Amino acid sequence: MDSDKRRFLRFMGISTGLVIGSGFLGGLSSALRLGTKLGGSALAAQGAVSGSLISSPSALKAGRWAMAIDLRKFKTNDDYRRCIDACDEIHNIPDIPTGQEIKWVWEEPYENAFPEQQNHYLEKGLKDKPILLMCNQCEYPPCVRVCPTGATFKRRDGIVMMDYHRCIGCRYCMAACPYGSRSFNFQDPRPFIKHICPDYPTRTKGVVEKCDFCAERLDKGLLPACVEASNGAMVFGDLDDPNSDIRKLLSKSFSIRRKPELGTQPSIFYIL
Amino acid sequence: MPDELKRKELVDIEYRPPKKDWMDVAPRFRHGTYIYPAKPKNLKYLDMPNPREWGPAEADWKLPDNWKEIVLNGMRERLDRYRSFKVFMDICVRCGACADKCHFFIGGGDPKNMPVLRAELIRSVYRGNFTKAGRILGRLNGARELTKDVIKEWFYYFYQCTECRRCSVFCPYGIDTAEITMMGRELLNLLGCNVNWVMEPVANCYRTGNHLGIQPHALMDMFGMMLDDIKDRVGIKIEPSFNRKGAEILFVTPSADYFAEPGIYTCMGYLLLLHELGLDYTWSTYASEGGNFGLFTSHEMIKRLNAKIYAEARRLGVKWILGGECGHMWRVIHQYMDTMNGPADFLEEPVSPITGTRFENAKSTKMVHIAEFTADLIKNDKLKLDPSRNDDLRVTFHDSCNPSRAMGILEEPRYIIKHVCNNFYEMPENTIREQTFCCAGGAGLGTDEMMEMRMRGGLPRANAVQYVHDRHGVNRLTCMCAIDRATLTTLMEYWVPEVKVTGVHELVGNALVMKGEKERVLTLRGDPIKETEGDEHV
Amino acid sequence: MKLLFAFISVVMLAIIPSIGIGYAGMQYVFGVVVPYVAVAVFVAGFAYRVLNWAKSPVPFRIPTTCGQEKSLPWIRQNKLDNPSGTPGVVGRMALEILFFRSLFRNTRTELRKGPMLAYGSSGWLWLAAITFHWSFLVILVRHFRLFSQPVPPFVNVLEGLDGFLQIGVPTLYITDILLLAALLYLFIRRVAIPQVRYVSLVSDYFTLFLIFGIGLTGVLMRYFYRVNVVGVKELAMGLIALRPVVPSGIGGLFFVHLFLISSLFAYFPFSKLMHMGGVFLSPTRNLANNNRMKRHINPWNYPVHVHTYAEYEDEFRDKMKAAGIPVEKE
Amino acid sequence: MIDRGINDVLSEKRGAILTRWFDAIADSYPANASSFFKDRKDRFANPVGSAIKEATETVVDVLIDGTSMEMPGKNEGEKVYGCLDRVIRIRAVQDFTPSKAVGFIFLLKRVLREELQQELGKDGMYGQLLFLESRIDSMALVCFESYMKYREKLFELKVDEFKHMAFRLLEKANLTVDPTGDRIASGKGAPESSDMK
Amino acid sequence: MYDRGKIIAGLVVFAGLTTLPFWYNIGKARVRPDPRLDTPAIRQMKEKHCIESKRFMIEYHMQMLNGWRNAVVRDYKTTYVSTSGQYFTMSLEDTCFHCHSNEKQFCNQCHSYADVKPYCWECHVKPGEEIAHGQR
Amino acid sequence: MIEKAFYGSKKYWAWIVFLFILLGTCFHFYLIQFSEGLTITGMSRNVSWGLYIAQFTYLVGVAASAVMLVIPYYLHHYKAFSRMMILGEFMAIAAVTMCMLFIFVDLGQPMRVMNVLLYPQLHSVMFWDMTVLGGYLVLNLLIGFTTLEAERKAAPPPGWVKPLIYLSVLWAISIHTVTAFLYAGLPGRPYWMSAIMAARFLAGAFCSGPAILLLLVFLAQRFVKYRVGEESIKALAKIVAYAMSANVFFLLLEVFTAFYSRIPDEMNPFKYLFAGLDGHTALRVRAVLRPGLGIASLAILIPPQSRNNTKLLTVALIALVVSTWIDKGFSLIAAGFVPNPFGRITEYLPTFPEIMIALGVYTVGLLILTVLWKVAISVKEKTAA
Repeated sequence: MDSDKRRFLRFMGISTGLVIGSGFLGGLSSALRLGTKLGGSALAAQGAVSGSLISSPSALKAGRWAMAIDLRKFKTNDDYRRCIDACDEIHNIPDIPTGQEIKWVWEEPYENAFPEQQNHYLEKGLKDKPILLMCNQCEYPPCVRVCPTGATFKRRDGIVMMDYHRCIGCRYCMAACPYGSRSFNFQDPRPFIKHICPDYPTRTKGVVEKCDFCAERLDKGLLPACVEASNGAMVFGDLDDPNSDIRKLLSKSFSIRRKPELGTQPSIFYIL
Repeated sequence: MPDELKRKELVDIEYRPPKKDWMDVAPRFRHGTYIYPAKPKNLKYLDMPNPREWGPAEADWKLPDNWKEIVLNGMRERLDRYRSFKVFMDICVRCGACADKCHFFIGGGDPKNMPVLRAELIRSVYRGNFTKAGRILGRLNGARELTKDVIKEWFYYFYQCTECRRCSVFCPYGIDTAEITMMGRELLNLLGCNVNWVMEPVANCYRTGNHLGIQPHALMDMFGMMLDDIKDRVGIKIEPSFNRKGAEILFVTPSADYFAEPGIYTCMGYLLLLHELGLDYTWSTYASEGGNFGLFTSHEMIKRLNAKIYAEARRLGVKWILGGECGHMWRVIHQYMDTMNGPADFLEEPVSPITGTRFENAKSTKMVHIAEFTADLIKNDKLKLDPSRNDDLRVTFHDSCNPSRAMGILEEPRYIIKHVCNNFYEMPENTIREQTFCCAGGAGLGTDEMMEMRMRGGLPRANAVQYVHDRHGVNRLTCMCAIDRATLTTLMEYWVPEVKVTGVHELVGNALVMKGEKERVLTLRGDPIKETEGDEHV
Repeated sequence: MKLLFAFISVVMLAIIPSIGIGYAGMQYVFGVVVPYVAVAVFVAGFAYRVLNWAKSPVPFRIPTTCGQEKSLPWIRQNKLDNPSGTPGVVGRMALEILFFRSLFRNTRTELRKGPMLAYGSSGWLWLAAITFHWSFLVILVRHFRLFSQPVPPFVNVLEGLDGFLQIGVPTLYITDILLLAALLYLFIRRVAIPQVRYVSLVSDYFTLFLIFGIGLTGVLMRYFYRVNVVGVKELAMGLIALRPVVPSGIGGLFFVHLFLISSLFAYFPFSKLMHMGGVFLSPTRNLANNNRMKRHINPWNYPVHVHTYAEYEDEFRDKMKAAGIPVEKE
Repeated sequence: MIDRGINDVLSEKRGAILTRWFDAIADSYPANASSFFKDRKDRFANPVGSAIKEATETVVDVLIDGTSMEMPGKNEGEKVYGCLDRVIRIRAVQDFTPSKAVGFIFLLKRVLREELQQELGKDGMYGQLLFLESRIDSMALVCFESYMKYREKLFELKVDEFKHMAFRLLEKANLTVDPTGDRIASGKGAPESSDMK
Repeated sequence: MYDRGKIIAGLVVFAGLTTLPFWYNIGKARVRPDPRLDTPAIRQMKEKHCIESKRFMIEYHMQMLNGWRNAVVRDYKTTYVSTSGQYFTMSLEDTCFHCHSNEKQFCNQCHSYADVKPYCWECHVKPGEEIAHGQR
Repeated sequence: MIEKAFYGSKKYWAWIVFLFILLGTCFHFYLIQFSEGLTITGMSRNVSWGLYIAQFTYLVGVAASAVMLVIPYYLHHYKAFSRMMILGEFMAIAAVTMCMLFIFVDLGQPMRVMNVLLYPQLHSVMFWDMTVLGGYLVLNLLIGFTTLEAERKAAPPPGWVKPLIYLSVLWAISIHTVTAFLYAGLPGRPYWMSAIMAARFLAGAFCSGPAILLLLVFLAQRFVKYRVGEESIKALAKIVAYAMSANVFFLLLEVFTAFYSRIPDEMNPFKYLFAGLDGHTALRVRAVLRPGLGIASLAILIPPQSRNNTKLLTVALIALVVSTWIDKGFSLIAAGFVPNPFGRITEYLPTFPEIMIALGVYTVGLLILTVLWKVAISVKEKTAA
């Protein structure tokens, strides 16, 4: 009760102070505060009351996350499925049978994945070889540039993130993405999810989604699910760290990226 | 105090006016803004209180000793009798929508001519004496003490309101300043603070049946002159009947139509029309006044004057009554007559003997507006009209306040005008129909003592006329009101001298092609009728 | 000065419960007694005022006609602005009360060089007024969620529409913003337009400030200094079930809000706010313009002195006879 | 000779002169009804204020326009007359005393002197100011003429109105005086001739 | 009194509307929210204490969660240090639902009482819900 | 002034009632979309924009076209447009409103629409597009109503309107330019990636907008006494002819660049539209219709004799509107997504509910247009009388 009383007096102090001190200006300033509060972190305003926010000490950190996909190690169909399923399951990716489907990680034949990198005399089998595709986590992502609300944005560690709470579903990012990496929830996805994983939210209808390098796992100190499932066929690491596995791999193997001519600087490297 | 002010003003030109609350500003009685008080003889004749010689500009108004009690009792009595008064005292939110709707405010700028403040003059007293909040909080709640200065203020401003009701059209609660002004004037009447320009017509009307006090035989002379003029200009001898028992219809019109210019021409129009139709009708010398200055005095006085019409209709045994063009007369007939002096069960539901049209909208009161009557005739093609006789005229129509805002007779006159003349132009839309502007001479203000005030208040109306005059060369302002015909004439003379004023039935009379008429070369006014070819010199 | 006085009054009203609860622990008084009294005063006072109006008759039928009357069958009557029967009157009153018909007609008069008068459209007052009133109503109805269990569907629908835009947490209600904005406009207008400022009374400002205070405390409570809604609802439900309880731990701001509302309720019957009831009783609007069709009865219609024809003829008989006018008595 | 100089100064300071002049006029009103127009932001929305505003603008504009090299002559008089006539017509029926209705124009002199104080030292400026002032004087006379015309008109109207009102009675009176006279000619003479204009 | 019928009827309607809450709830059971904390995780706690004071949680949990999600998604700060210095992962699933694993008995109690319908559950999986879904 | 919309003939009210019924029907479909999501449309992962955005694009042009009246009237004092000015401005208001509504109905989360303003992203063209559209709406409302009001009061409009009008000229051009930038700056969408996109848009706008205005004026003149005047019609028709010529010319430039360079990415969309690609020919008929109608309209518009013949002119204008609509109001968007980044072809055809929702937005536009024109024409008729 004592603390209640103190709290109450503080409220009173604030509110009457607001009313007496600045009258209508107070109203105006609170309207402005409403604006900033809505715009920014609501908790920041109440920081003094409650606790503080820090990043997890166990989180994996990097200057720029990247992934190298060693196509040489993808041999059987199962090699692909493992990676794709790992992602689908933990992220509650629905299985929608129409063109309004959702895809985070998927496979396309080489000729479709690299239309500009083909000739009639390609190595046998390469033309139809399935390639794992996902969001390229571009260094200069067009989707971030066009997003009118900042719902998609680039983190400092290079991951292009989606804020599902802020997305208005205008799908401008889908038009802008040169890699077709984005999916839109044309409908409520839940009925199409075979088994809902309780640890990860599903999405609501009307928002865009895509692969985010398992940002939630990185924050817990885990590698992306597909990498984990790939048995070493996918290497994940920090491009800014010269000693990282991925830098080592890239320095000794020939790698290509999708549509490099667009200047988006993808973070997914394919080793042929 | 006023003297001190003046001196200061003369020596120190940098004098800045204090920002005073309206309650602290007293009116200054200056010539041209107030009307002379009623002469004692008129009040005596009517048995009205406190007849005396006094002057509004004087300090002592010779009020009765218990004046305060009289006013407060009068207020209480009226609050109990009129829901309108009580509700209007309570519900104004002072939103100010009415402020720039009053012609006196527009033309003069005196803030107390804003309808809201005009009502606050009396509301403040109401709050101070009849509401708890006002009694406790006093001025904080907008209440004030009833003092002699308040009475003076009332007199000043309630006789600067023409009860035109324009503000009430715009009020979100329909607060009607006319109603408040009427109450204010009733209260002033209790103290004997009334104006002669109203009380003399009232007394005259009470006695002789018309405002000027013309006696029956003189009235006949006037008609004689009119009939002579008709004979000269139309070539037809008309012999109307007076006080004739057994006629089918009694015709009542404001007395200004018999003897005032330009009303007489309208009256000639009636005479021609009714003669041409061969209507079985009669005039009355007893009920020879349609107008009713009682409306500008008190409800009781309305009734006292109005009683004559039904009494005369009953005495003469007519079937129904036809009324001429008038404004406030029609407010009385439309909104008060049946309630006050009815039921008129001795009359029959009006039916036009010419067209057989049943005037259902007058089935209780049994009195029909001549515009309704004539519009019906034209619609049924019963009149032969030659509108080209009015080709000299470029006509606009002024909706008079009462017919438009207390009755709603808007289309009939326009229908008639469009059939009797070829050049008709409307004034700007915010100045006609229910939004029409007053002539600034209604409600008993149409006297020369108020000339400046009237010219000021008439500015909005004159301006609208100026607009159509400039654009379309309008030179004739039509109206359906005796007061308009008198006061607009003056107003036009000052602001737009090129425009003359006329009644609707004057135009009808001019255009009417009659059996046995001679070739018309003169209008009813005696102006030459423009020939279709040549004669362009006019 | 009027303005300042009104402002201070409202601030005082806000401080009273602060002191009462913060220092004297009078939760029960401000949470239970005051609201009960206020509602009682409101309902009884309102009824009293209306009945008091009803005590006075409407002796004459005096509608302000704003359009063509019913006359000849071929002339089109304006049935809403000049009704001749009950349906028309109901329509006219509905337009007036729901859509502020008369205010919608508002114009602004300007005197221009010439001098020439011009009449411009003036819709802002109408817009602000209708925004304010409708927002207030919606907010009022929305509060029904605190007074009902289970909450009726129409309240849910209203909440859904009002909170359609997902702005902030908890979701912003559009009417909250509209109400405050409209009030702000009405206030600025009252101060900025000289005519309106000139006629304004303390009570005009007081009402504006009071309602603004209510809105402001409500908004503060919802978006900034949260109170325990469940506690508030328990209090509300206790009140309406006539088994009042004051749960502990409701934020103090709530009591300010409640007290301001109670003040408004209690003040209502004594103020111009009675226009809410009065507008229904305005004789220039709620009567049909059928004066000549149907006789209207004045209950206190008393006989008056009149100058009878007999008296008239007695005075002028000779002159009448000389002029050839028929007379009753020779 | 009016140099271009003073006109330039005038057009430059038109706004300031108008404001000061308006204030000077407004300040000369006591605390009666017209106090109302003084403290409003848009003071000209008030008819009285507006009439003043228009009058002042008209006069100052005429002064600025007055590039004519001659002494204020008949032409300029007519021009001012035309401009001021309509303004004075409304002032003639508003709450002005004659001195207020017309005399406001003299306040302009003081305002001009104050506004031109710095320039007065310059060559010939003083003479130009004197010249301007005499033009102001003659304008005031023109206003006065207008004002009187409309005041007379008002009195005329009072009489006319009475005549109209009792038209038939007067006619009747005429008849008794001159039973052989032509009523149309005697009674209607005046209005008819005014129609002919 | 005049126009008795209409005015009385009007007043009755007015009084009815004003006192509608009184009428509306007559005969309806008075249900008070009774949020239950009786979950396995809570039962095992020595000190039954949420991450902040109960009062703060009641009044501000929605704004706190809103702040959390902004912090997690946009600032990739995932850990909350409470006023008492304890560390929590800012996650509905990993933290809140751990204790409050009874959505119906906990969240719903107050939310339905106060008629508050947050759109959390459009994406976030209610504790226990996945089972129902999985068996479908 | 707006009260004029409440007084009208029986026909007027019948039309209004019809529009409301239609609107109600269409709104029903929107409610379905609101609850089910955009899944009811024909859009897909590969063609993620469709009819809605295409209509938005087309109508931005219609809105911007008001400038074709403003420039001659205010900048060159071409007085013949005085009776048409306000109609153009009011049509722009209706068009901009429809633009905003089309964006709104295209949103997956419409209740979050305010996020665009709450979290403004200065690098997003869409943010700028919404800003300029809102600004253009405000500008036209202000200018339109103020000038009309001034006309009603027989007074000159207030001084602050002039600068706003000049601003509106720039603004009109900017709305369509920014809308073009919406597309022209996207890597990986070769069909849109063209420097003359904005120029093409403007040319298309300046012929289709005035053409629609003229057609609507012809239609309105069948019901009201008000006449805009022969001269203004002729002048506007001439403008339409020039703009259409430029429009066709710009299109040919694109075709040349694509086919002479023989870059597959550049050619494929054209091939898809006009010939079909890999057997996908859903849009071919429409696409072929487009140049046909365009050329037909030019054939009538260019010779003054046929242009000044009202009947022929009407035919030409209708052909022109259909042609430009197929271009900007349909093909442009669909072809931008074909083929997709993996070279695959997904065809797009709007579904029935989608068409109904689009129709609903058009109905709102018609309603606004009707009301505004009613107000404008009533005022004009009064002041002219």
